[in-house]
Amino acid sequence: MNYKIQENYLTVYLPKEVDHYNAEEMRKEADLLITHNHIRYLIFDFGETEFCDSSGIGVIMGRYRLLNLLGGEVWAVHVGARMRKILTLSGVLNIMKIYEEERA
Amino acid sequence: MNYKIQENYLTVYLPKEVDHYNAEEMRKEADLLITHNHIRYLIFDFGETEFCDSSGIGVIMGRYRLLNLLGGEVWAVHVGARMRKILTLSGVLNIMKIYEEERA
Amino acid sequence: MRDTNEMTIIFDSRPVNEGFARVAAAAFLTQLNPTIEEVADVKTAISEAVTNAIIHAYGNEVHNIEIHCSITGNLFQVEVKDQGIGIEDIKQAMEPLFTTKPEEDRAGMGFAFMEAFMDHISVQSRAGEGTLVTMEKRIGKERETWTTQSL
Amino acid sequence: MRDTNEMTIIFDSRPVNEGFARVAAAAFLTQLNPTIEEVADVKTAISEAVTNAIIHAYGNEVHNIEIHCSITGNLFQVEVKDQGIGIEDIKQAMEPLFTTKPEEDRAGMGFAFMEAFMDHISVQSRAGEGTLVTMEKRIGKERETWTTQSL
Ligand SMILES: Nc1ncnc2c1ncn2[C@@H]1O[C@H](COP(=O)(O)OP(=O)(O)O)[C@@H](O)[C@H]1O
Ligand SMILES: Nc1ncnc2c1ncn2[C@@H]1O[C@H](COP(=O)(O)OP(=O)(O)O)[C@@H](O)[C@H]1O
Repeated sequence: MNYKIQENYLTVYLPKEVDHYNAEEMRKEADLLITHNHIRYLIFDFGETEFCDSSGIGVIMGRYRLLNLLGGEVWAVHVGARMRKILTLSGVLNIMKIYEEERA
Repeated sequence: MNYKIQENYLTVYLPKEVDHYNAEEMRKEADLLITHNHIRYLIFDFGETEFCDSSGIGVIMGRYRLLNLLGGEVWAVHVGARMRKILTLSGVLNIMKIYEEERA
Repeated sequence: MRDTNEMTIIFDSRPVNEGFARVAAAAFLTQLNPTIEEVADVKTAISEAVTNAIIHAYGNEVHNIEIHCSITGNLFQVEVKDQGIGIEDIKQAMEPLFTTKPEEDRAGMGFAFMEAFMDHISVQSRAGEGTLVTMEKRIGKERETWTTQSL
Repeated sequence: MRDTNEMTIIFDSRPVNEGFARVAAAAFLTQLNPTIEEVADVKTAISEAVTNAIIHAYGNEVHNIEIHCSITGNLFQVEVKDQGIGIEDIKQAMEPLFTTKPEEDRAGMGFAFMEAFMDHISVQSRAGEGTLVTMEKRIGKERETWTTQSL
């Protein structure tokens, strides 16, 4: 899993294809990093992501639950049209905000 | 099939994948063009070609036979490493010359 | 039968094969000249059904999953079949957010995605005997509409 | 069996499926992390065997072609099977430039390509009963050598 930690921010760079096969590793590694590094802000970077099924949504929801317990937040960046459709459809946009670079 | 005719030169731009499925159409169309346009020089342009199996070799050999009867020649341009391997292996480099742009 | 092109793939229910299954189906779909969006829709739906067979039907044991695809005109049909534990209450299973494996971070959105991305889905299942998910999608609907409108 | 990953694809012997067959096999091969060259080798070999089944075995009638792939360690094995006319003289058929369909511009290089691009090939066939082509390739040979040398 590719990631970056800055203070209490963890950025996870999601792979080209997010499915159950690679979601397994991601959720375990992310949880370790979150609990060991006092993470409060988790940022999912979809810049490279071309494919994502509901296993990816499960990873986001699970991390949201953990961050929520810790009083933190979950964000998404570099969300293309396809990912936006999937995030909208699954309702996770109610718990995770999209960071729009253009407006920043 | 993409092609270009200039005087008695016919350039055939081969597709991304050359297999039996698309070779069929190519050989028929090429033969019509050759006989109707007094073609003497046939140039196979491999610039876009990423895949080629022995059906592609069959197309080249067949066109060589026709051009040879007509007193013409067959050339290849934009030959990458993979295509060069396939052309060498099949022996067609004995009947078709590669036009090397660097040396031109 | 004359105009129907068909293929079947049978493979081990290993997570590493999830990618293989959807790429194989997408490669078969290519002949309908689908848009990138249509390919993504079909890949997602198949990925959902295959993942369910791996984790729910077989509980991560290695058994066979069978996918049958057929193309008739512009209609793409796909069946995903397992011989796993089956589903007791299909209606409940298909409700969004319903999952029997929340501890594995399942979102309960698998069937919802299949419904959203395909035109039609039907599920046949019997506890202890396995599950058959059948899905359909017409390819090139937007192009058709566009052609008709432009006349 | 434990460490072997397997898949089978069965499809109509239509030319449009040549591309599907080699892409499906390449997608399965991905898990061995092959080089682009190794993928191209396998795709070419499978394309040859599938094309032969379509044009020689079935003479362009539509019947089933079956491909079985397995991965054990870094060994990729593939079988391409038809129930077509079969081959009378296998030794002669495998000679470079030998073809029974010169009028269709066959180069007679199909078996030569399979031999060149795979590590091993064996052909079982009987006139009237069909043909089974089995091929093997070890993936990552160059990397292995390189690792050994660098020690
Ligand atoms: N092939 C299957 N075999 C057995 N049970 C299944 C199968 N597919 C789905 N289910 C059941 O239906 C439920 C809902 O499935 P789904 O909507 O895909 O969500 P999820 O996979 O996230 O649980 C699963 O939790 C499981 O109990
Ligand atoms: N699956 C098959 N069924 C029947 N005959 C076959 C099959 N594969 C190959 N052959 C025979 O072997 C010959 C040589 O095959 P190959 O080297 O692939 O060259 P080509 O396909 O160009 O003819 C073919 O012309 C055909 O007579």
